[in-house]
Amino acid sequence: MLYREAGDFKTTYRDDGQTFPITLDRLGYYAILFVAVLIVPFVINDYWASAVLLPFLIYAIASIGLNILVGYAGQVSLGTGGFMAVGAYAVYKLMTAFPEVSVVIHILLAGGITALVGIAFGLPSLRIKGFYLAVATLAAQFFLVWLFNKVPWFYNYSASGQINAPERTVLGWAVTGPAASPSAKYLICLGFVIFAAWVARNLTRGMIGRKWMAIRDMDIAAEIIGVNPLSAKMTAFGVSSFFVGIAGALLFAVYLGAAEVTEAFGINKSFLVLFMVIIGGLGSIFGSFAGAAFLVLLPVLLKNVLVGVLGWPTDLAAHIELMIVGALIIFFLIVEPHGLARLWQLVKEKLRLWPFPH
Amino acid sequence: ELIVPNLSYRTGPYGANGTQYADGFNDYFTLLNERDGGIGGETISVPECETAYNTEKGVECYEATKDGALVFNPLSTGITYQLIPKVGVDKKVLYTPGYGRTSAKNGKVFEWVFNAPANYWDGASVAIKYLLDENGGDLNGKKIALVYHNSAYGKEPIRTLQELAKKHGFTLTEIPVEAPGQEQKSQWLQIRRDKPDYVLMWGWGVMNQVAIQEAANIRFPMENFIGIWWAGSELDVMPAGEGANGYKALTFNGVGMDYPIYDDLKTHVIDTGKASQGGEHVGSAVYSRGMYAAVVIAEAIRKAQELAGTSAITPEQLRDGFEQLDITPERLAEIGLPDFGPEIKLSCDNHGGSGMARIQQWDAAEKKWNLITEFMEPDAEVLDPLIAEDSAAYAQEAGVTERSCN
Amino acid sequence: MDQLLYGTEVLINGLMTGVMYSLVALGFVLIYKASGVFNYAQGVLALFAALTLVGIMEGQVPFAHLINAMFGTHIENFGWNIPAVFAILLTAGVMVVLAILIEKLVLQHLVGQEPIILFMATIGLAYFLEGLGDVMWGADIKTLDVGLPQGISDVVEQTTANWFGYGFFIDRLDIWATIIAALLVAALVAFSQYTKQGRAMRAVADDHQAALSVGISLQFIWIMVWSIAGFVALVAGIMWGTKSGVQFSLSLIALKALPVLMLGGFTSIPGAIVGGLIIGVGEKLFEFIMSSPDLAGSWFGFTISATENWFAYVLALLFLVFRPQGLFGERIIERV
Amino acid sequence: MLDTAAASTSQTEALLEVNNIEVIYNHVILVLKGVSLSVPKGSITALLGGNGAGKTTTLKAISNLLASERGEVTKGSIVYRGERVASLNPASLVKKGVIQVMEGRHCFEHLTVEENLLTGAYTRTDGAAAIKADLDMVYDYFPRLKERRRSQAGYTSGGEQQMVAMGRALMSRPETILLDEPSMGLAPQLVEQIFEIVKAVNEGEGVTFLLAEQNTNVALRFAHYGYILENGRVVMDGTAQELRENPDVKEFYLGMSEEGRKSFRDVRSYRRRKRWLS
Amino acid sequence: MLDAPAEGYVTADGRQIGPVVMDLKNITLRFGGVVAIKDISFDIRQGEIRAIIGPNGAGKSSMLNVISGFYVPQEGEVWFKGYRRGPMRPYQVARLGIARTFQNIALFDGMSVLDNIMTGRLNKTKSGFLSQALWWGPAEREEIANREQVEKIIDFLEIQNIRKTPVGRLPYGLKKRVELARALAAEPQILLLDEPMAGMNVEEKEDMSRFILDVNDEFGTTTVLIEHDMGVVMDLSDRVVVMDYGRKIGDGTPDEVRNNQEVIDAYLGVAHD
Ligand SMILES: Nc1ncnc2c1ncn2[C@@H]1O[C@H](COP(=O)(O)OP(=O)(O)OP(=O)(O)O)[C@@H](O)[C@H]1O
Ligand SMILES: Nc1ncnc2c1ncn2[C@@H]1O[C@H](COP(=O)(O)OP(=O)(O)OP(=O)(O)O)[C@@H](O)[C@H]1O
Ligand SMILES: [Mg+2]
Ligand SMILES: [Mg+2]
Repeated sequence: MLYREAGDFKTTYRDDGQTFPITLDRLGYYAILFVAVLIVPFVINDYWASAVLLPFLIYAIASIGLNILVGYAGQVSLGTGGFMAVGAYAVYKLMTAFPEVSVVIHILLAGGITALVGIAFGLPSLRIKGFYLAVATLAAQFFLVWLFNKVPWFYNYSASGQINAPERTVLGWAVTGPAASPSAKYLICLGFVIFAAWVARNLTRGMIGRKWMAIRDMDIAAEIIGVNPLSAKMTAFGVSSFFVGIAGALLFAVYLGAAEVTEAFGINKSFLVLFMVIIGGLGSIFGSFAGAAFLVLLPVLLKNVLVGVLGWPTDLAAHIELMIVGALIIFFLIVEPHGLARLWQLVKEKLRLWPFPH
Repeated sequence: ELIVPNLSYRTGPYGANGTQYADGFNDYFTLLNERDGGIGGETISVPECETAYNTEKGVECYEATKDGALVFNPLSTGITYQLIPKVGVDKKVLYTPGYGRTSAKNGKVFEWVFNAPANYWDGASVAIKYLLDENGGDLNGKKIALVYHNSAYGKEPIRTLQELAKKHGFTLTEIPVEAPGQEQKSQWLQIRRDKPDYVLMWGWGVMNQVAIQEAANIRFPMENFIGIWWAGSELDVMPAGEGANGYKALTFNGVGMDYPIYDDLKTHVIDTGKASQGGEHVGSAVYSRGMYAAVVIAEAIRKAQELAGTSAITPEQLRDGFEQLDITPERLAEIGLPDFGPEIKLSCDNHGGSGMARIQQWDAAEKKWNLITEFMEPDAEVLDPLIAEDSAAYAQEAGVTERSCN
Repeated sequence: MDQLLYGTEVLINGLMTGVMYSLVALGFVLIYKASGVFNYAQGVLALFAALTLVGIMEGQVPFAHLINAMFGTHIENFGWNIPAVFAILLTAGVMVVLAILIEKLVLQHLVGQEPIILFMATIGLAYFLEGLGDVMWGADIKTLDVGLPQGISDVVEQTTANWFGYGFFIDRLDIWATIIAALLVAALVAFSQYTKQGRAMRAVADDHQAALSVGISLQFIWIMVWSIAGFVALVAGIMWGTKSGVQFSLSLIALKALPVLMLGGFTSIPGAIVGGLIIGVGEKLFEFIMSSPDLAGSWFGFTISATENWFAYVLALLFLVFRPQGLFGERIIERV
Repeated sequence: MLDTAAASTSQTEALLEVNNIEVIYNHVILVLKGVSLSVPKGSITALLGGNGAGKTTTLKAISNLLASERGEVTKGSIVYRGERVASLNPASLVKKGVIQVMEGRHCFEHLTVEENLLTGAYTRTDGAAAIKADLDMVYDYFPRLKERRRSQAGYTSGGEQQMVAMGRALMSRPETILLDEPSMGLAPQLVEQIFEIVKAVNEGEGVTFLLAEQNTNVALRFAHYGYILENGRVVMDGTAQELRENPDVKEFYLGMSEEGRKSFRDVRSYRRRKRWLS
Repeated sequence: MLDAPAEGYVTADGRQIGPVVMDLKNITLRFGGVVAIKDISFDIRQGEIRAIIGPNGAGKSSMLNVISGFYVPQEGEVWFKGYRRGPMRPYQVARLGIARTFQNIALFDGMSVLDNIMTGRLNKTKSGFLSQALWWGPAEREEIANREQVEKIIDFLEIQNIRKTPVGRLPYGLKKRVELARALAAEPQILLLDEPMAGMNVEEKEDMSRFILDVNDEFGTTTVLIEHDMGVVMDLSDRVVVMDYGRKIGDGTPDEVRNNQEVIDAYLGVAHD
């Protein structure tokens, strides 16, 4: 019995309701937090930061956001790219308009603005359901991208329509702009990730989360037992877009440094984040992390193996990489449709029984 | 060993073009390594990294290949914008021939970026110059339509063309096409109604093929249809078949196989099986452009070695090499590419060269491009203030102080 | 007056474009109807079919690039040219094989899963097929010519010029597309409404388990529909490939088909056509009006352009607000 | 007890034989822990037991529908007419004459009532006339369905759906019907009627029935033989007669005590003498 | 007994039945051509157990849906506690204190039993969005208070051992019990039960009956019950409405209904003991 739950009794409901009720889990969680905050920043380099860690952290936030909407509230959205763009452009406008205000506040405000936009585009969800809604959210995706491309005010009338993140500091450390060190960028993203995960966890374990899940599982029954579908869906769209907006803001300001809306926030982004959520596990915050890690790491890993180790020509490698990614997605869906999170849970269940088969 | 990463894209919507370009780029360095043992005794290593024309993968590729690298050529305006601030900090050269940020021509602001021999504004100006020549120097009252990819890339020439329209008295209609651009019926119906005298096109990928097909469909006179160099490959015209005959495009490099260098390429690279992708695309328009980019980089390296007195140069030294680069027609002939490109003479404040370009025209029967003009100069009078203005804006936004070039 | 004529021309062309969208949308509808699977891979299927068709017609060696890279050989071409008709038949055969493989390797293992999981699986499939298409046939842009006419129809132009003093533009390819689409739709409607297989297909879409329990072989139904959808994709691939060359971007036409679907209803074959027509006309007219200085310019004082990508979706969205199941979709059953 | 049961049924030919099967869901949840039963040809066999005993699971194991619920038979075998079921897919099992009426109705919501019934005839090859005749037969059994034949099944009432499910199974002219809780949600006289139909079909056409039922009362009146499942195990079996008379069965499943049926209102404490805190 | 005094009365076994809380007047409900309910009126008294019976498709569930606001009748009025209820969304009806269970179980499959039951306490939760997001004092306190209530119900219905199981995995009968628990968690004034005992064996039905009676006794909860098991209906209910294809064909005490010839013909088949 490697992993045990038995004997881990709770004597209060507060204990029972905590995030990691099992001691072993809790210890693991603290260990990861310790490494992430106190060790990684000192060993991080440019490559690890930009190729792996920053995208992982930023996409984790976006996945948490989308997971709230899709995984918890059951509203499938393909507008993530567009909402990330809102976050990015909002933070850009704020950063350039109010240079003296802290960028952290800008990012939070950008999230807030995105939340409002998300709510506006979420309104049709009251009538439209399932895939119809999914396709309808593409309207948001395409419209927003077009808007940011079209209206010069959004990109401060720059000749090419690109936006560039100016340098901003937090506690004297540059976190945006080319001079920002990898560890500063990493730490600010990490901060937002922890914040996002914590808030998401709080919301999903409480009554709001239950309303969302009720709407997801059976919206009519939910309404009959007293869930107001309007407020449940709109809070889901709002919270989800808030996180997605923060992710968009970080992606632009901290990670990329410059962006063009059609390229950086196209429909592929929407699919990518949705993939993370589904591969990771719908309705699981851990799953959001797992999904983000999987889809950020997998291509990098494949590329390094196929090109670096096997020495294949890059184009062949790239095409085969597509095939492998596609095949792996299918494979994972077949093995465990409920995602990596469920797989992890099953492993734990197996471990609990170990060495007995059931 | 000198490292010149090749941030290429061989997949995705623009993969077909990216492949040809990357092949040309690789093959030229392979030729130098095989034939001359590299440059100045240093072999050139060209690690390739697939960006899929995607900015994030571009950044990853940049970071992955950064160590020891001298110069980057990402062939994507989006990735270029990403890298411009980064190369300043990392001190790497960014070479973006015929794409990227136009105002990077101003070396005082963009210390590490070079975009010789020509940029989009040059292209726009040369196209108008050509039309002026065709019309006896007068475009007054003419209607010119610009069909463009609705992105940073496509929007680049608008400012210039507007200025030129003021100057020469033609009217400019802007017709954006949303990427990817498979469906352009509205745009071409509009052209059919408006009957512009000329159509200019800033397109990329499938947009080009469809535009050329639609132009043929409405029987727009192909000789009045001029594309930027990225809308001037065989790939763009072939699907329209006969209909594309007479279509014109700008180019800043020679086309076709009538250059001595191809003999060397054949003996040293293609026949030895070392060609990138088996040499399928040798001689195509985009291949030639990739090769040309490699030629310029190689020349800059040569120059830098000369200046630094060492063969193992650093990126700083390469920058100096670029800034003193002078590719004369004689030198081009020596390389085996006579009249292949314009003369390139760069300096500390001019990172963009002369901006000359020429026109090529498609012959559908022969399935080849013919060069129909000599290199033409852009209109510096119009362009210089624009460049000054845009680079100043960037300098202010990014907090860069202009360096002095004396 | 001129604006009216132009508007009419735009409208007619919008209808034609709509038909082209419908060709892609049809494939979606079939698969959705039969399995409740929202098949994102339909666009890639069209690309794959077109690539295969060109490859077969031109006698390309499949996987040549891979083989060459692995064995250092230089094979490219079998050196034969196959007439279009045979090539189309052969390609249809390939699509059947593909359908069988998809069923065996993917769908079979996902019986009874939630729709979104199946949807994701088809996106995985799209990636896979995209890579496979590239590896098999190369990433070049290929010219496809199966003998369909292209370009302005002189007959129409002259007749209308005689009538209205303004010759309308209609692409002959579009006329063909319309004819083919009409035939396809008639055949498919008859199939799904009036045959036993068609009924079984709809049953499967409702409830996998129950379908199994009455002895409907999911395997058979799925192979059947995916084959038909593959064939529809081939038709769409031919049409679009003739227009723009066969290349990666062909797979993106799926995005143009989605609003069509949404508007027509995911489950309705006639809906795919009507939806296509509405979307085609709507987006073209909107673009025409909004980008014309004489219309929007004089009405609102500004013009906007390049609206087609989003307008189709917004239009469909508006329709959905009033009919959440699309114009012809099956009513969404809401009961407790 | 098991042995004697086997002995008593072995006189008639066993059509369906379930030998000691074990079923696991999701690779971890062990639900059936060795269930064996045998269904003689032409009989009505009842599977009784409380909630969660594993009746549905047993039926699904037989009709091979577990796979789509992430369940699998990990031990034991199921043999139908001498052939192992595991090697057949559900569709060919239907062709062989085994059809299941699933718990919870599972109608095709978007199909009309009539189309639902016709899907039942999917595997039949004996021509449209025969199918039409059977359709009329089903409408005879359930006149209510005839009235609602053009409505989408999703909009019919719970009981109507149950009739559709039953009718659909009859439409396939099966040799064996696995019935999962046929009486659930049906009005009393309809329950009676459904069982009458079961009996009629059984006697008239020799169709074998294996039915899972909570309504022990009715089930034991019509069945020939019964198995009682608890917790994934067969705890008792015997002829319907024997079971009806068994005092435990009487008490726990038929709700009878020595004094006869008790009023539900008079059940003052819980059967299993559980206490609740409040 | 139908003309019982307005202010209520005491039953034989000593329970207090109050005045009319809900009065349904001339309800008619149509779906296209199908008339599910045809001009039906009846009332529900405080604290009583009111059964609705009738053949399949008679319109019983539809009636419940009308009461809980999911179907809006074309004609007729619903009076609740002396006020005429205006057009209301179902969640607003729920806030009035009407909770229900469903014929085709409508549990939230993706959630655990505990969470399902906790959703019942939805309308008893007051803490705001921010406080929940940050898990501030009130949110946590309220959560714990809700949990205590829910645990009582869990104990009461004896489902302690499945507390954390996802409901999707539960067998049918337990699901029904969880649904009841969810409805109870709302501390409703009126509890609507749609075939709570379908798919149960006698023993389980006895348990269920016990729960229903205890809830009624303990909290005085008014209960509307649809059930096909006549034994249960006759034993538990105070008054019974009989529907037949949209019409009301009987209304009265179990004994009255049992001996009503029309009811026997339409529904019971044989006279039940
Ligand atoms: N898909 C599933 N995944 C996990 N466990 C399951 C699944 N389906 C059923 N079970 C479990 O298997 C056990 C037996 O369930 P089953 O449905 O066979 O019981 P049953 O006898 O039919 O009960 P009922 O009379 O309530 O229908 C139950 O404990 C249930 O929790
Ligand atoms: N949303 C709806 N649309 C169309 N018809 C409906 C709808 N809801 C119910 N009906 C019809 O109304 C009638 C009454 O249905 P209801 O569900 O109320 O019956 P019931 O009395 O509950 O029957 P059962 O005992 O079988 O559950 C049925 O014929 C049903 O088909
Ligand atoms: Mg069961
Ligand atoms: Mg009912």
